[in-house]
Amino acid sequence: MSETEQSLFDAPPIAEQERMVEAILFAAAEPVTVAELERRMPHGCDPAEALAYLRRRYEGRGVRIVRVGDAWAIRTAPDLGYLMQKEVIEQRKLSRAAIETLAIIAYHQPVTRAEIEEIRGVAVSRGTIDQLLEMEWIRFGRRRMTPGRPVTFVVTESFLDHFGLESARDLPGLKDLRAAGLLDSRPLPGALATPGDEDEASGQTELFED
Amino acid sequence: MSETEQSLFDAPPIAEQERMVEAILFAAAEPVTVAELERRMPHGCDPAEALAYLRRRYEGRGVRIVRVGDAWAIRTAPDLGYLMQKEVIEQRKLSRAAIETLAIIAYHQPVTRAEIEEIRGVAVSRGTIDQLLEMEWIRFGRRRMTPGRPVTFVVTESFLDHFGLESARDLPGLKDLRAAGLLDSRPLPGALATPGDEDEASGQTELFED
Amino acid sequence: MSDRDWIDEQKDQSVSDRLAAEALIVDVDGFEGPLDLLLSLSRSQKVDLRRISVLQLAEQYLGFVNKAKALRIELAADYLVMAAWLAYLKSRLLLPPDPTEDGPSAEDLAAHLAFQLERLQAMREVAARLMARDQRGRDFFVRGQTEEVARSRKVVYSAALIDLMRAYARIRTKDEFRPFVMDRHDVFTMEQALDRMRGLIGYVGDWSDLESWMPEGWDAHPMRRRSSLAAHFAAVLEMAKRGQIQIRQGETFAPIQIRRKEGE
Repeated sequence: MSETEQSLFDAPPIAEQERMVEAILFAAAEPVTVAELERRMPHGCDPAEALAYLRRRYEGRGVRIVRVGDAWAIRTAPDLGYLMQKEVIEQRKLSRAAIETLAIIAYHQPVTRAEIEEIRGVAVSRGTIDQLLEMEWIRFGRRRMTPGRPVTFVVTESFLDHFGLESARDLPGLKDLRAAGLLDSRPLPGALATPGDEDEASGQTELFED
Repeated sequence: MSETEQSLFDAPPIAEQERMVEAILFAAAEPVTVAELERRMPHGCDPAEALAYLRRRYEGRGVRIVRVGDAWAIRTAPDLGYLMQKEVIEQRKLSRAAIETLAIIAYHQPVTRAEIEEIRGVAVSRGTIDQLLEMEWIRFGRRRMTPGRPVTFVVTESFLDHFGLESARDLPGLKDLRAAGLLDSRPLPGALATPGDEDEASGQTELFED
Repeated sequence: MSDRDWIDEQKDQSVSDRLAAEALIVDVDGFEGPLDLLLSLSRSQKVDLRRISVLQLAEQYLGFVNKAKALRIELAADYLVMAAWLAYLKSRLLLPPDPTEDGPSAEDLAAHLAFQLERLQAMREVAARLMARDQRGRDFFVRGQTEEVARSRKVVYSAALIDLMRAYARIRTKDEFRPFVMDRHDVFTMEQALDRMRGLIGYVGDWSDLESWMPEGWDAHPMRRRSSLAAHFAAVLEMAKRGQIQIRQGETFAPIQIRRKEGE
């Protein structure tokens, strides 16, 4: 209201008009003509003059005020065009061996290679582990305090990120898998502890909370 | 070898880095994280410092550099909103239940559905939660480590962006509510204390107090 | 409703509001549950929620429920549950405290109800303040013309959570059929030991330690050694019972020795 009243008497100061043009050009979905600026700004404004100031202000900046036909727009400075590149990511599915290995690490971490092989019932190739390490979905955990002090594997932050998990504890448990129809038979007596079991929870505590 | 490379690609001067950040932020509608800036800018750049300069430069202008959680964006100055009728997006009208549920999630997060219901004294309809999830104003947080491991809800970055908040700590009146004890989880006297209480306290600490 | 409206509404409470509160009776649908109704009723007391008279509030609520009944308005179950609880609370508040009774005092219960109302009220207020903030797309705006970001290719291997769950389910399901194969890896059964010893017994002419008859490869791993020893011990007991061999042990924990029974 007060803006309208003010405009009846005199136009806002030119610095204020410059702000207006800046905001309008920024938010507009397409280039804006001076006539359109005039329609949108309070009565008595001089968008052409405000534009000239704004143009000067953006000289040498990361973006510029450019003329497109008879309209105006904000555009990236041409010398910075290379920043507008993003690596596009071609997604490829992980191999079955890799995803199974990853699943075992996620559910049983920290876990040694021998344990992974025991759970999968198949040898784990060096390449599979390397691939997961390289993707930064797994990393080395603490060494197991058993003979040979084997290294263990744990999942990383970027693994959690990728799968939209806040922590490995949020992985669906066996119960959830069964409810989702992904697992159909009865639990295996004496099976390895699954996430959610007290046992494992304490193991994970060690991992995540220190 | 790497030393030679280093000297060949010295970080650009800070003024130049500021231009880069400016260009990248101008080009994006959604907030850009510092990590993303770092990925896109030449090696050795310090986007956080460049951002600080840029922010100061835009003080009082028609557009502002704003912080949204861990990310940054350019937004028009709110006092110029009246010029943007053309850009106004028809907003879906939220029901009173949805607004209250949203506020409860924002102020009590992470919060379970049962807790929302306890505060409102009424069941939360599936549709309300769905709507807020769909708008991407809330998302699932960690599961509560209590029996049943209920899921929790937290607000998103897009919620912060929508309401112009730098972080959930900046919610209006948050401090007063906490000081008045109105964010405490206080069970009905005589009811068994739920084991979730500890957890909740620490969850909130994590979110708001560090 | 903005902040302002809220405050105004609080201030403007008058007789007409009280009349409006009476009119609540015909509009139960307008309430989001009993707590919401209680909060509305509490406004007629025109005091800070912290000083509210819960007793008076309970009476108002019960009055409301009675009127609804008189008007044959069907109340949802949770309204009736609240009514029952408030009736109980009211009686406890009116009677002198019973020192023999365990559990929370009526005052504690009343204080908790007041806390719940205050909290709900506070949430309503901050919800209003939140909605009164400048909002994206209404008061401030994002870049209208975003710039295309050119794309260069990079291969990244990915998997969805569902793949991970399926893989894990696959392994675990396989597990459930495995005990018959896998778990016997380290188990030597008595039947196996019997078969084996039957073939070997012809060579056991003189007393020899049972342990020297363990199959190859079963003495290195402790679990396997224990299993095969137990199986062979059981097998030789069985054979002794059948009169095929003889067993002896010099003393406790001394080596167990076997030999073929003469005449076999």
